[in-house]
Amino acid sequence: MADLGLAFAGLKLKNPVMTASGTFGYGREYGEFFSLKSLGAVVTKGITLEPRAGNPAPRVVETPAGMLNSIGLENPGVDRFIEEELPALREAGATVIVNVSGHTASEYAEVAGRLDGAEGVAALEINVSCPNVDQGGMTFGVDPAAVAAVVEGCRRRTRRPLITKLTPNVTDLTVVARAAAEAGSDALSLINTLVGMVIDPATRRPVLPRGVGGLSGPAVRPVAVRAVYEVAAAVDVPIIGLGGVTTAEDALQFMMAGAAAVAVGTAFFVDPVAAVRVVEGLSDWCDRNRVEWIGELIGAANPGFKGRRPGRY
Amino acid sequence: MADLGLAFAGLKLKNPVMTASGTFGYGREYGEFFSLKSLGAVVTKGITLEPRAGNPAPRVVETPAGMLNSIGLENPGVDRFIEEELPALREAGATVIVNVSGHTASEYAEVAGRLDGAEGVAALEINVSCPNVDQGGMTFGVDPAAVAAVVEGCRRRTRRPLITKLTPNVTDLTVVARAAAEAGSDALSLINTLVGMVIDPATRRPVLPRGVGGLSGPAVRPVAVRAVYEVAAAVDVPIIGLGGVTTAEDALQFMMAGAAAVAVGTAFFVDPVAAVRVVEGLSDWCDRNRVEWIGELIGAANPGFKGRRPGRY
Amino acid sequence: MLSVFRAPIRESVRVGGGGGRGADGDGQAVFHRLRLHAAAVAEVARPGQFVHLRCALPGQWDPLLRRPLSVHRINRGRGEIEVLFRVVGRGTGYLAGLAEGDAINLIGPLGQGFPTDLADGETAVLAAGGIGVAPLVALAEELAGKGAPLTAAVGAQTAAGLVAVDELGKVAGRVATATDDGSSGYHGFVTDLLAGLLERVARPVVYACGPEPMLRRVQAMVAEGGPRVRGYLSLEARMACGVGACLGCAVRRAGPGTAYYHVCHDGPVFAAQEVVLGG
Amino acid sequence: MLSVFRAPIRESVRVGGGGGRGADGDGQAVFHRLRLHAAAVAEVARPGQFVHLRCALPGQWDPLLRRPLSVHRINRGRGEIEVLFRVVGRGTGYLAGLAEGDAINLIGPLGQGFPTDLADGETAVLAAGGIGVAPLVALAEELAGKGAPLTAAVGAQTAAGLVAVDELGKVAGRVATATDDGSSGYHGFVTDLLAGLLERVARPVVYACGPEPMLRRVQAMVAEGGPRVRGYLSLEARMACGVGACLGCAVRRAGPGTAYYHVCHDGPVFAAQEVVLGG
Ligand SMILES: Cc1cc2nc3c(=O)[nH]c(=O)nc-3n(C[C@H](O)[C@H](O)[C@H](O)COP(=O)(O)OP(=O)(O)OC[C@H]3O[C@@H](n4cnc5c(N)ncnc54)[C@H](O)[C@@H]3O)c2cc1C
Ligand SMILES: Cc1cc2nc3c(=O)[nH]c(=O)nc-3n(C[C@H](O)[C@H](O)[C@H](O)COP(=O)(O)OP(=O)(O)OC[C@H]3O[C@@H](n4cnc5c(N)ncnc54)[C@H](O)[C@@H]3O)c2cc1C
Ligand SMILES: Cc1cc2nc3c(=O)[nH]c(=O)nc-3n(C[C@H](O)[C@H](O)[C@H](O)COP(=O)(O)O)c2cc1C
Ligand SMILES: Cc1cc2nc3c(=O)[nH]c(=O)nc-3n(C[C@H](O)[C@H](O)[C@H](O)COP(=O)(O)O)c2cc1C
Ligand code: FES
Ligand code: FES
Repeated sequence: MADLGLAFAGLKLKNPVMTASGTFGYGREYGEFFSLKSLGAVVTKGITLEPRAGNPAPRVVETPAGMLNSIGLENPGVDRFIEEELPALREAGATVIVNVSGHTASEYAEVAGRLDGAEGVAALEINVSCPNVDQGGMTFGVDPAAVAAVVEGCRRRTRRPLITKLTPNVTDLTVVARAAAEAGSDALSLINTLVGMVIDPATRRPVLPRGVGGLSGPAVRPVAVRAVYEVAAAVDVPIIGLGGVTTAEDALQFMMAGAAAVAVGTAFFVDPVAAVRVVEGLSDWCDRNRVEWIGELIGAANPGFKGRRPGRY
Repeated sequence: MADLGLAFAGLKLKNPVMTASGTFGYGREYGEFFSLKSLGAVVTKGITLEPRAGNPAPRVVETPAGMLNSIGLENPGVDRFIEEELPALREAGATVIVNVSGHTASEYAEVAGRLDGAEGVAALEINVSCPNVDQGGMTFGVDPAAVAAVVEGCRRRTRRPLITKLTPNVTDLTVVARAAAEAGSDALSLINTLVGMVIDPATRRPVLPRGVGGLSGPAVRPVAVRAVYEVAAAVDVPIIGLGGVTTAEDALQFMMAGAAAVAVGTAFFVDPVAAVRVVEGLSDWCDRNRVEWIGELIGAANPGFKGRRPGRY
Repeated sequence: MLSVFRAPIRESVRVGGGGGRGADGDGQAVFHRLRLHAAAVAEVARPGQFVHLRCALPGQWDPLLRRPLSVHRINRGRGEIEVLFRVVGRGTGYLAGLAEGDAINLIGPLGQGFPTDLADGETAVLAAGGIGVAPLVALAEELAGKGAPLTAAVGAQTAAGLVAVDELGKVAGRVATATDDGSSGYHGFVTDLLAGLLERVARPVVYACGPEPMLRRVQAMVAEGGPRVRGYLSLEARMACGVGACLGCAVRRAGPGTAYYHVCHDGPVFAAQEVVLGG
Repeated sequence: MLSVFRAPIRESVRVGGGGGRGADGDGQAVFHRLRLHAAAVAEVARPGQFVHLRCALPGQWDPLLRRPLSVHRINRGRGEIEVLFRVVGRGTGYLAGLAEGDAINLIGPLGQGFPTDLADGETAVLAAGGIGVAPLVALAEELAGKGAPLTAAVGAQTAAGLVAVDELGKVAGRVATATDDGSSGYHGFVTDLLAGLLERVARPVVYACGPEPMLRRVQAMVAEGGPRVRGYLSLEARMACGVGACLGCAVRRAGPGTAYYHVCHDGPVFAAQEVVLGG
């Protein structure tokens, strides 16, 4: 049996398979299909300072080999999250990464600060794909300075490892990645969703009330693999690769491009046990290919790979 | 029978369905499946000043509901194109739009100049997705100033309508679109392919020899529709929408988002008569929905639509 | 623990409706019924719950998402469930193309079913619009099994859209029918029939499933009826996960402020006054 | 004018090979043969040409691209063609799952076939590696029909990989076989057998189809044979359009400078000296 364990960025993962934020709730629902302990980590739905109701319906629409979502960050707010959701996750034995969102840099920092005191939070994932209300509503994630400000703000308020989750909707991801790394981010997650739209010819309107939504699923995988490949050749911080991971082969693409770990998102909607199958598939693949430790594969397809190699679990 | 004819940007199209550059060769191959006269226009494979051999194999790889290509602009060069390919297209009665590529602004302009003298060229489509060798290899298309320079250079050398084909791999497409329009582009085509990568775990290398390739097909359609929607609310020049058009309903999404016409690309590989089916489907849809002239639908789903409405054919 | 099931198809039949497969150009609906072996689902399924079905071959990612279909009938003894659906698009088209011996990948039963405990003196009044009849057959069978008083009305646009009336009739007695075009039964809306039933029945418990305009009307009728009338609505929403994880299937909660229920998890059945339709 | 055909399946059979559907974990290959009604294709198809098959239901976009398969046999009288393929992935898996009565969407015949005009004194020498035998059966049948002298050798990794040897034998007489593991026939490569045949035959015309390493070896042997030996190779390449429009299926031309042929349009059959393999 191959060793799938990894240690990087202050995280210890029994295997490199996580859940993608927003596709796995707070672990309760899919926790009925498999034990949360079988995954490397559980990344929660995005948490904000105040509770958010989210967007009106419809919030999801299917696209070829993908989907758009416009959930609007529905969540109970950080305080109720800590009280009502975190204990169950902790008890289920999950390694918990909390996804953090906000509309101002100080909102991010405040959420990070409150989570710093909470027990059972292994790391924070900062989602910089929200509109920056202080700067006219462009998302933080397209502006390296804004990303750096958010990361620095969080860094001052927490000792936990910080992962910055980047949006792919930029001309040059490496610039934003460098800004996040230099501002103190311990790891990067990429990619978040692409911006997309579906129009219903019958109603002559976009299907989603806000027009655009976030594109995810197998359709975006080639874009995500390329993003990981490019960023892994530009920065040395560990990368969590995601975007359309459905099988172990997909996960291997990301790891060989340079990701230290992967996350499964939309694939849960197709197969509730997709992530478990990815873990099993990785183990089988390593055995068949005489790979003793999965860490050996990181960056294997990327001659420019700059990353520090993770340690063993 | 609904009227599908349109006139815009100095072009007269009997219907709003074109071919996407590079997916239709010079019209000969699919011309064996249907008459080129049945389409609004035929857009040729990209032409450069000198002949190009293109990239080594493999050049294509399938992805979920899409594909990557890395053809490398294989083409006979503008002079042989005019001599060997253009006459047949003219004789087939096609409305011909020539896609133009280059590595320097002056190469684009030179190709445009040579085509200006050629008979049977209805318009030029300037593909600014090539690496700009004068500026370190970033594609022209991500830099508004470089796009403007290419357009202005071509504008000086030709009286034909100029269409600028934009790449979606930028933070804000509207900035580039405005630059192209202000530099004298009569219309815009969007989108070109997204940059993507597929890695083969068995070989531990990217499948395409150059690593990345261009993602096209149904998978990218939501990104393309969004791009048209945004740009149509930012500039008033007519837009040709493309990216994953497979059916009349898809074409309607683009037109309702603000496109004056659409192009069918990757869908040809699935169904050689896809474009003809789109034309027929548009006609049926208009009849069923009592739309007398298809021009009425342009921008119908886009409250911010800024475009000048095309004229009748 | 929930599981992902591979349910072999025991029977696959086209039901009523017009010609051709898929929604026809002339708007004639086509309906299809599948009987599936899924003992673990049949064991625990309750009327009003749904199953979430994959509609592509393994390894194919288009269409990507599962499709929710109500549990139409439950046969615990044989370990079978049935689904009844209108063929509208690629997903239901795929399912209608399956034959006996094929299998479907499904998860379920999901969601909250209909509350079926009636107080003394209460009468169940079932109202279905079109394919909304699907969950009401399982409900009627359960209510009848409990000996609850029961009456039902089904409406559709045309006679061809009236399906499963016989199945319903077997347990509910006479089923009143209505069509928009008068081609069968009462000429008008099923809610007109419901209005009559609500007058005749002392303490009605309304169970309704159908298109949103119909459900809005039912909601108003239940509200107008005051404390004498209870009402439950089975809702539809675009879903991704089907289990409460993605928050995709929002429906507005009634009450001050903006808050949402999730149809797959809190529903699909809601008390009529709990939700704001079309919000 | 070319057309898109809907070809009904007349016969769908698994052929030889190991257990299970799809390439098994233990590397045992599974082969499948489909007999299709496609009169217009059968009418004009030539050995060495291929058909391009859609491998998804209408309206499904994954898998997206068509799959190229050689014309394995042609029956003009019955308006039928056969394809013979190894089940390796989603496309061939889909095709192998089809049954008599289903239909396939195909275009073809595409590409340039084998030149079959032999000069006096020339002998056709067919060499197949694995599933490379597929196009050679149609070729052998045509050559035999013309009364051309003919001999053949087929190789595979193991005995289970030797397919269609009987069909070939019916027209080519004795077929020499080779396996890498010696489990059937000669213990070694089919190119070793070919070397023997090239020595015994006065003016061989080699027709080869198989994996690239084999074709490279054949290419070298043809070159070494000098003007006495002609040779034709049937190549594979990743394809999108299949008709010459996308320029996706490049193979390097022999000669100075860099230039490419397109396998779908200029090939898939090339004279051995025309192409640079693995370039
Ligand atoms: C809880 C629940 C129970 C249902 N029970 C039944 C039933 O018993 N019988 C029946 O005929 N139909 C039922 N529906 C509706 C059924 O799910 C849709 O008709 C079906 O998803 C259409 O899929 P399609 O691919 O054929 O159509 P398409 O229009 O191609 O589907 C495209 C996408 O839209 C979604 N979608 C389309 N229509 C609906 C809809 N009405 N509700 C929700 N999502 C939709 C699909 O799931 C898919 O993601 C139910 C819906 C829900 C939410
Ligand atoms: C002209 C030509 C004739 C062929 N004739 C035959 C035949 O008669 N019998 C047979 O078994 N095989 C033949 N092949 C190979 C056959 O096309 C592939 O095995 C098949 O495409 C695999 O598809 P898949 O979806 O099962 O596999 P996957 O590996 O899932 O396919 C993924 C993608 O790669 C492409 N691909 C994979 N393998 C090959 C390959 N070897 N050659 C070209 N593209 C490939 C597929 O077309 C698809 O686009 C031929 C190939 C060509 C080019
Ligand atoms: C329904 C849904 C909700 C999501 N919510 C969040 C979120 O709250 N925070 C976040 O950082 N990403 C969110 N994402 C993005 C995913 O975490 C992931 O980056 C993206 O979906 C690509 O991965 P996938 O293709 O595997 O789904 C969401 C995605 C989906 C589909
Ligand atoms: C094989 C292939 C070759 C292409 N070559 C060109 C080209 O030469 N010039 C160009 O502007 N776009 C080229 N494109 C991009 C297409 O014109 C189109 O913008 C893109 O494929 C999206 O449309 P689609 O999804 O309908 O294919 C090419 C695309 C493909 C698939
Ligand atoms: S469909 Fe995901 S929460 Fe209901
Ligand atoms: S596959 Fe398109 S040119 Fe050969």
